[in-house]
Amino acid sequence: MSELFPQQVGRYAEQAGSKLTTTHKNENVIEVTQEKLKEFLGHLVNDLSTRHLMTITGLDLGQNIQIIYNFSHERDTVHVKTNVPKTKPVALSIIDIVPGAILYEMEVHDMLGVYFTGNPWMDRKLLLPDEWPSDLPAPLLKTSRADEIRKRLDLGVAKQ
Amino acid sequence: MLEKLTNWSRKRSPWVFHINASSCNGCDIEIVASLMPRYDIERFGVVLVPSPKHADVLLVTGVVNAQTVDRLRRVYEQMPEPKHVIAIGACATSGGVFKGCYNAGQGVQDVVPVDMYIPGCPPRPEAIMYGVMKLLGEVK
Amino acid sequence: MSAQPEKPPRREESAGLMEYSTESLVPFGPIHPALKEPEYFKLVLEGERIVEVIPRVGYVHRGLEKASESRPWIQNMYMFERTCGICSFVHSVCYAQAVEGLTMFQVPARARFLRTIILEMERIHSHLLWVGLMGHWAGFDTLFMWVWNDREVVLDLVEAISGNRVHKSMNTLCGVRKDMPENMEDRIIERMKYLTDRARYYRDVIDTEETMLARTEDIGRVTADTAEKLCAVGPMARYVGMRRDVRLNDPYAAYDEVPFDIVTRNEGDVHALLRLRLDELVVSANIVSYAVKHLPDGPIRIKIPPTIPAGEHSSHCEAPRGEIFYFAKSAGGRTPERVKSRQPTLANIPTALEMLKGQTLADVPIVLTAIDPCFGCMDRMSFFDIDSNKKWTWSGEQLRQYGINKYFPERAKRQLHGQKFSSAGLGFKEKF
Amino acid sequence: MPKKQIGSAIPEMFREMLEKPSTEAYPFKPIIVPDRFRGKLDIDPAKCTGCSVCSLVCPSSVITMVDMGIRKLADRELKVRKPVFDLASCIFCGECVDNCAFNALEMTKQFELATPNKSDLLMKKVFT
Repeated sequence: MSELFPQQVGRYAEQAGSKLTTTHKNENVIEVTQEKLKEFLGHLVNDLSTRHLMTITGLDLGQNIQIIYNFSHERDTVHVKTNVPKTKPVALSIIDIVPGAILYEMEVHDMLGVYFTGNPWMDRKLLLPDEWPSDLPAPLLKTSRADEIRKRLDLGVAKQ
Repeated sequence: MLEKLTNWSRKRSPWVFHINASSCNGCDIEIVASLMPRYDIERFGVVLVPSPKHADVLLVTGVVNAQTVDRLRRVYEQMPEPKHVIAIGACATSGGVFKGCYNAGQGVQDVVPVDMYIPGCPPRPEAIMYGVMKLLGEVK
Repeated sequence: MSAQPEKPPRREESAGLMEYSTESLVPFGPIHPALKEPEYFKLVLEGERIVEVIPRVGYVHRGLEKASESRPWIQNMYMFERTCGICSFVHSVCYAQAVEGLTMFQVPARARFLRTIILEMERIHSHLLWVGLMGHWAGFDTLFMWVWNDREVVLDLVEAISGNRVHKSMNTLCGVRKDMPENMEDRIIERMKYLTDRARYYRDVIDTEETMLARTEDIGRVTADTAEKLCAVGPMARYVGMRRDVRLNDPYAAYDEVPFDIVTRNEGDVHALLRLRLDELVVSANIVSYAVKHLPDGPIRIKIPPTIPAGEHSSHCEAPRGEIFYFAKSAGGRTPERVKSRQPTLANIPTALEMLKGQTLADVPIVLTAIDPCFGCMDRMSFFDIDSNKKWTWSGEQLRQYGINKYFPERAKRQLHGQKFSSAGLGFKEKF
Repeated sequence: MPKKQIGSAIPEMFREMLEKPSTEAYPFKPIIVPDRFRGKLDIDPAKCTGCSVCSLVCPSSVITMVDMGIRKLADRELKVRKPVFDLASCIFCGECVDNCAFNALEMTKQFELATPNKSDLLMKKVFT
């Protein structure tokens, strides 16, 4: 069963115009475009019963923001990567496929400023403080700097 | 005479209120452990109360972040006089390992005046007891 | 908290009040005196039943992931270890595994066994802590005191091996820093046997004692399908019958060399969670005893260079609360390009919200404790009554008393006669 | 399923009453900490060469190196630097002790570090 699994994932990956690469032991990485993402995830979740989404990771790649959906299935982990441009950071929400993704999408929204269309809680903050200045870049972008954020936030130091 | 009696009772039974200002839980469970049978800080009349309005001593753990800084100030303001603050752990003393994180302050003394620092990551329950006893010894 | 009355209600709250005429809104948190971290839940009540819960986490957000990008690999491990004070070692193990995957080095067998021993001791201490808290919130403080006293047994062992009770700081990249002390073997096995006996005894107590049964049975129900859809992890997945445990599904450290089986239950209520965690404690004690007896010889660490080859690798481990996940990306330098960590409580919040729906207000603390959160702000709530527009506050202690009164009216009467009722005096001194 | 009852823990309660108390006598009697306990950091100034490895490995930047003047060795001039420890932010991990090649650093068993002044936690032992 578990030997068959990467092959099955690979088949669906080819349908989505991508290719499966196994980087480390049991780590399967697929990179799909934003349009094909939901179709591929639908196959992965419903047909291959990979229903456990571990988390959603966001990465700043310079030009693009990469979103990695980390799934786990018995011994295998499946990492589905997709890119959104930094100039227009909008992605499709997957909570209709995986309802448990709702908080992870909020986290990526907080940390990298990606807007997930279809997520009802996008206007709320999950991790960042309420008084977060809206003109600051999202904290995990490479352009944002920790010491500049510290100056803007009220951490008690400024009052002294 | 009355003043003497108040001071005596204050020293004999300090009521403490614990506030977690974004700590990692390490110091917090050690505070609770010091109330447990093994250490039993209640021998000295120290009672953990659920409201700052009843408390004489405020135990603060954790780096102060932007979400908790205002809460810490308001809790401190609600405490009746005389009030004392104990900063527990490396984070509350100076920021500890989180010094330099974008949402972490550099110790509680920037927000509220601190009377006693208990360094440690986390301090042993005995170290917490020692700190509380030392504070009581200094209170006149 | 009670300083809030000066502040006018937020706009979204007041809009909500206009909308729901029969519903009341209960802000839950964020400051609590007794334990754990500040978090905030907004509960929408209809009568006494909860219909909607809106979470707000982030009171403990410090910005570790950003800070990790400017610190060396090994120093990051000490920082990530301090993410949580209860399950600290598993964070460092998971981070170390994510980084070790990028290097070509293998962790020595002895180090893997030592990691397993400390990981399981940490699970025992965390589960005992949780059982004690459940006893406290259910109004059974005797159990609280006993369990926390037994917890010192395992903390003593951890301190003797690693040098600190909470943050062990024992791990390092590709190995561990401290070897097992000499002549510890018999002591560990004897202590584990004691803990096994105690866990069995506590299990009998919670199965027969009506105080616990009344508060835990049939509370916090969730179906297996919902839990799976919401990606529940750890005990929250196992108490509805899912066999989801990283130790078994994807063995790390020395779990593939140790015989054990995970525990699952099918009832899907808070009582099942109690049984499950006490049974897991016995399993963990057996793993520790086995690993101590079969500890292989050899080195405990390999020195690795400070630079890590470029690449991406992820790792997941089973913390006491569930699966934790670390992702590390290196550009080949001395500092990481990106480290991502996901804690089990975040994964379990959607399931906890489902558990809360349909419960009464009196059960909120016990259900929220049941998920074994890394936060537990059950101690300060302010109530907003729509009809009279009056605001009042309840401390967690009063809320706890409210729960006890609801379920055990005779006892509440006894207490009122026996001792003067005051919210402050009830603290930890209350005994039945 | 066993029968429900109230007070099933009472026999155990009486048994515990007869055992010796579990409370330790701490402030009245000193406690014995394990051999490996990591307490207050201590330095032997005689052994320290000022190589500054400890300040590089410290995760919470406890250690700063200060210039202590110039020492003449044969015909070369060497800068002498010594570490100053700000124990307020020490996380007691012991990484500096492990990395010290000259065994100048040591984790003592002292844990009673509470102090009303933060400046007491600055360890300037190298100056004396």
